[in-house]
Amino acid sequence: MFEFIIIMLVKIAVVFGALLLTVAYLTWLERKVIGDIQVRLGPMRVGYHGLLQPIADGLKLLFKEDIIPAEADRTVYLLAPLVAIIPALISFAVIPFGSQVKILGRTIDLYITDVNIGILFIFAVASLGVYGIVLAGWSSNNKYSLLGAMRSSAQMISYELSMGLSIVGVLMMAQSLSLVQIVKAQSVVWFILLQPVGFLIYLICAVAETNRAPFDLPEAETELVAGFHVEYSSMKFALFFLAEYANIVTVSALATTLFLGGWQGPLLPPVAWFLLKVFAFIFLFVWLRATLPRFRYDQLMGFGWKVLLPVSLANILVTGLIMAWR
Amino acid sequence: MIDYVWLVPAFPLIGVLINGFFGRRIRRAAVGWVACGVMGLSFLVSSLVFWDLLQLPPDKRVFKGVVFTWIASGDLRAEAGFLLDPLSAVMILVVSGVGFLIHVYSVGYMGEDRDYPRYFTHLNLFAFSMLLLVLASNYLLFFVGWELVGLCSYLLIGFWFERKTAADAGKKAFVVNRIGDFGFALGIMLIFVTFGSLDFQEVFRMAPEKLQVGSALATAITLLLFTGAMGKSAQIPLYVWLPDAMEGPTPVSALIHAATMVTAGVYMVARNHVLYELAPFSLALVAAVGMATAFFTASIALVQNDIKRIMAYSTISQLGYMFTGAGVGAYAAGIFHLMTHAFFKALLFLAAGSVMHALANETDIRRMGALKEHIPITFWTMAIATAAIAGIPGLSGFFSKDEILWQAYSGRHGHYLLWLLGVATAALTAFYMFRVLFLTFLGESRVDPHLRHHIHESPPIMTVPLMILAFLSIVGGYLGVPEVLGGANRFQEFLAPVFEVGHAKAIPSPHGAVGLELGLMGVSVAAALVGIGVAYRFYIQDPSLPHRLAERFQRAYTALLNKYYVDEIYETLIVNPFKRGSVFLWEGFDVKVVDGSVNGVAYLVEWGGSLLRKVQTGYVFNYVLAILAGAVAIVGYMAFWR
Amino acid sequence: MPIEYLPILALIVLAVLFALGTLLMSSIFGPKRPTPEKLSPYECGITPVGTARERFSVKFYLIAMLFIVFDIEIVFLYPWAVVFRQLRLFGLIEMAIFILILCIGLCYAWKKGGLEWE
Amino acid sequence: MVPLSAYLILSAFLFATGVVGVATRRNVLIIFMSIELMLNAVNLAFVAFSRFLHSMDGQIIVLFVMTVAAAEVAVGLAIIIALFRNKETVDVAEINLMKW
Amino acid sequence: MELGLFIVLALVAMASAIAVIIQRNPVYSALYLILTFLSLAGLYLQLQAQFIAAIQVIVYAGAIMVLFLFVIMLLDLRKEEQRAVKGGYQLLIGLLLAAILLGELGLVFGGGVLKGVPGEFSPEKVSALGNTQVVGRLLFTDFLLPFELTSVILLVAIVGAIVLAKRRLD
Repeated sequence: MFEFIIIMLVKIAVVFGALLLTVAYLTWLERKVIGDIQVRLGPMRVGYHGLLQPIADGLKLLFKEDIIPAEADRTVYLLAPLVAIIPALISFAVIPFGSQVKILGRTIDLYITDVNIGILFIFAVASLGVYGIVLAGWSSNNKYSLLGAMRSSAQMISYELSMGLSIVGVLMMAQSLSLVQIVKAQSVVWFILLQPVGFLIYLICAVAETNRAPFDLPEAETELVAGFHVEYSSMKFALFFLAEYANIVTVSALATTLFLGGWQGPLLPPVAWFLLKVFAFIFLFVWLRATLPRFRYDQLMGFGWKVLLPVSLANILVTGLIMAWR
Repeated sequence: MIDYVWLVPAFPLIGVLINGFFGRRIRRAAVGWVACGVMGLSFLVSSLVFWDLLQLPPDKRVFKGVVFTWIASGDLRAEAGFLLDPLSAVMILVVSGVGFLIHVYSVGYMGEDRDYPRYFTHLNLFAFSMLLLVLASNYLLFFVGWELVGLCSYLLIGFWFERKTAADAGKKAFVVNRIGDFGFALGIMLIFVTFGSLDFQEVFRMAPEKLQVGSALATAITLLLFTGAMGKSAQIPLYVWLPDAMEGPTPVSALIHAATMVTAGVYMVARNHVLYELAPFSLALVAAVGMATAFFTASIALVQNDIKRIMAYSTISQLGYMFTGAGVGAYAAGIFHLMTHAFFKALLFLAAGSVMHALANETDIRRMGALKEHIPITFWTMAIATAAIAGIPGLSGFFSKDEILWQAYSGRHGHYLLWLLGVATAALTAFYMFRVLFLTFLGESRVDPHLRHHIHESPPIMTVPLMILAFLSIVGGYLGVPEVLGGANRFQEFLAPVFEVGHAKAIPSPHGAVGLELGLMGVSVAAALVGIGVAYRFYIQDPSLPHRLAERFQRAYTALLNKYYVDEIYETLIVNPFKRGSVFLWEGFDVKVVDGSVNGVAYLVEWGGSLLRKVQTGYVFNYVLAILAGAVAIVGYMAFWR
Repeated sequence: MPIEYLPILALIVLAVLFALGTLLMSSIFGPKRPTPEKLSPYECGITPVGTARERFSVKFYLIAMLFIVFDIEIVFLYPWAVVFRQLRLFGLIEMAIFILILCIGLCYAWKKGGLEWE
Repeated sequence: MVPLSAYLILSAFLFATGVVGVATRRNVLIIFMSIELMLNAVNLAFVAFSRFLHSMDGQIIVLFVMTVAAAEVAVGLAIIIALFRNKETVDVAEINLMKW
Repeated sequence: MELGLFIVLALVAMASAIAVIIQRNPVYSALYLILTFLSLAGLYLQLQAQFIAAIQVIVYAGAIMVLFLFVIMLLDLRKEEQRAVKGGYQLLIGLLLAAILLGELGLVFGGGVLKGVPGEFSPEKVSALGNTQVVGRLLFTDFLLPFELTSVILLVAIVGAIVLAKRRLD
């Protein structure tokens, strides 16, 4: 029991640290990649090629004044960033990032935990993320943040549906909700090949769920100043920012797990494969932001409800038909 | 495939839902496609199920599938379950197959009707109800199907409810059926009280132990059930609704008379043969009522002039045959006749519909004649059906009818009087059916002059079902060619496992001499031929003869023409006393006693209400408190007194 | 509680501590110099007009309502998906009926303009 | 091992709390939330019974309760919105439409 | 350990449940209700109903309460905050009845009135088969009809909600 707890704590610490590091450097990576795409250099001053930029940003935010608007509901105003960041950080608990390794004669599973409702856990946690936005928008007592929050949350719940539906095909094939089992079910062929439509829907929803371009409408600077977190400053703002990037990492890891065969791959060690796939997916995110123009809000909601939802339902039925007929 | 037998009723139900909810939104063609499509699918599934059943050894051909437990309350346990055995397999095949053809025909026949979606919704519902009925695995579900069938007949007979006659006919059908259903429901209750179960298989398993042969209880149960059958299958004395049922669209009549509704009673008796075997008196009554109905209504049919009415009486008469078959213990023969009858009666009605279609809804055969040249397909198909029902050797009716007649003579419960009446009925049948054929298609044209030039054959969507049914009317009988004619009687053999259960204790059927069977067969064929000959003499050779005959036997003729005044007798004996009694009750009892007390109570209530009104504040939380107090009381009871 | 949920609990505790710690640090290190202008709602530099707690379009309600309904559908779909291989065609028909009935609702909402944003 | 009665008593407590909420609050929305609380209390009892009586029926019933709750919330809140449009209030003391 | 966790979760559930009904601001009530739901989800996990625990969060916390918050924000509710509790006898009777109810329920549950015969799904068997799998299997066989009827209820909810909410919108 004691040993179990020690191993558990070590794993949690490693994963947590890695996640924070990834998130921090994601901001750097994004600026660099977009810079490259736009034929600029991006951050160059702090450290070699701006490598210390995230740390500098963090420190700067830490020493900024923390403004709470006069009419704001202080408790909820404080609570909102917490509610945003905590779900973003804990969904990694069930994602497997490798098979097993032997360290000091012990076999250690490379995941924090494997629960038999893994995917449901992630969705449950993700469904709480919307509160951060709603509460932030409401408590700020600002028209723009309230409107941004409503829009943002409406968008999130709309695309959450299609996201949940898009992976039903995967579950039908894997016959399990455990992410480890789902990865193992892909030892022969990745589900992206068996579920191309599901993957496409997942991809679109993942972008929309994380409020990224071309679905970054709720925080469209040009239209709504900065969306639900317009009144936030200092570390509270940083937490929203962190949450958004942590979510990107989570959906990428989930995509890897569900569609890209997880840690599995030839030659390289499993963890390397896992990271490779995740970063490829993240790169796709950045690339999309640099390339695509923004949706209009009515297009965005219409697309979610009138295209993605019916298509993902049809995908489920077609998958079922094929599986039942075989 | 057998596991999917629930799809058989499910498909028509889907049709009901689609056409019921969206029928007015989608195009008419789509409505027809949906309705026919679901019936076609249902028939397809039935065929596949039937085929699968055939692959199994005869003693393994019983399946019970429980879809879900419907009611589980105390001892009462009713499951929405399906019982598939050779009997129900034959029935679903007939219902869905003939039903499908009638649906297709309806697309053409009802093409112009305003209420096209409603029509097909109800038609699908009818098929669904009947399929539910024949597949039910227990009495309760059976009763649901039974009642639904009654409801559908009401809806469809009164389809053109703007016409008073149609609306009245619908009501009549419903009310007469209700009388039978009342007995039927009592029978079911008695079964539950006796056996503590409503499941067919369980009841039949327990029946020989719990019921003595010939005991009053067995007789009571079976007679009550038979009351239902009398209503649904239009037997004496509850047959009066069926002739009026022709007020509905003609395909509906075809559906009622051939595939659904009226056959339910025969099916019910066959299904419950285990119980009937325990009640010889009931069996004898079934046979007697059946044969009496057969003869009685055939005689009415002799002189009627409305083509559909003749068909209706003919149906009642043929149903009488089926009941006779069941009553003498030859259930398979009854079901066999049910099937062949479904083919040729559907054909007859559809052909009659085609004639009406050609003549702008004329139904009086006195204003027809010489239509053969104009509508040849209708003529030939109808001729085949007429020959089949008349019992011309080689056609389906011959085999099934003679099987019944033979069993009526020699069967376990047979009697020569039954046979004699049966043969006489056969002669009458041949006569009146050929009378219709001759008067309609041959001889001189008596058609209204300005109708004459637009007599036209119906479109293929109507004639193709006719031709298919004609084909079936010819070959349908070869499923059950009796041994004496060199056949193997496959039909009876197929149904045998179902009916052997009840026969186990009974005496084996005395298979009389081959010569005797052939002889009786010859007699019935001769009777049919005489009937045809007389019809030929009357209506082709010497058309004035019937009139002279009618003059001579004025009273008999008018009695027959007025259907023995049965409706009038009912009117005087039952309806009018009821009316008078009701009027008395209304004026004497109701106004003074009931209204007086009701008004008194009303005053009391009003006075009390004005007090109690103050309690009703309209505020939710006051109500909540009341609910809460109730909850406290109930939980308190649980806590302290139990 | 099954043992495999212990790490999740631990991770939740860690995440809460991290988030609280971050806020605490910023409140320690950050300066505090409030002015009325600074504390007023940000509206692109223009003086705020009216209250922010205004009512917004009922469309948001409709979207959330539809979300609930289809969320329930997902809840039913997941257990269905994991046992689909045992249910086969039968299960497919059941679920197809279920989905179709809900799609009627979606179509109704669509027809009534519940999915339109002007 | 936590005994069944502990869960049931917790369930009873939550239920009673919901009852108090429904009976004493004026805000329709909070009354509605209290009803949700009562439903959840019942759900807890169902799941507890399911666990201790070794039957899955309880859990499946909970699934249906949640579904019905979702439908109820959808319609109930729509009624509240409609009511608010008419009367500009969510105070049950000002809503007595159920009076004839 | 297990008992400790139960006590913590139960206390959180009870405290937040009380907070739900005494908070003046409906937003706070909603937030406390979410907390109740989350602690109930934890209790479901303890009862080895993992699937129910997950959908408790997804449906109740993630969907139903979002709708509640949307509606609270849709209606401007500051006016109500001043007089949150009904006065006088209503409060008294309500509390009294609830207390009696609680006492009675305690008697019923504590007194062992409720006895049942253990069914076939022992926790070991369920965890061997997988909680979700067992739920799925039962749901789509034994509970088929309720499941299908569920869709009708949801359909009615959609139609009803749209009719009610959109009446004077357009």
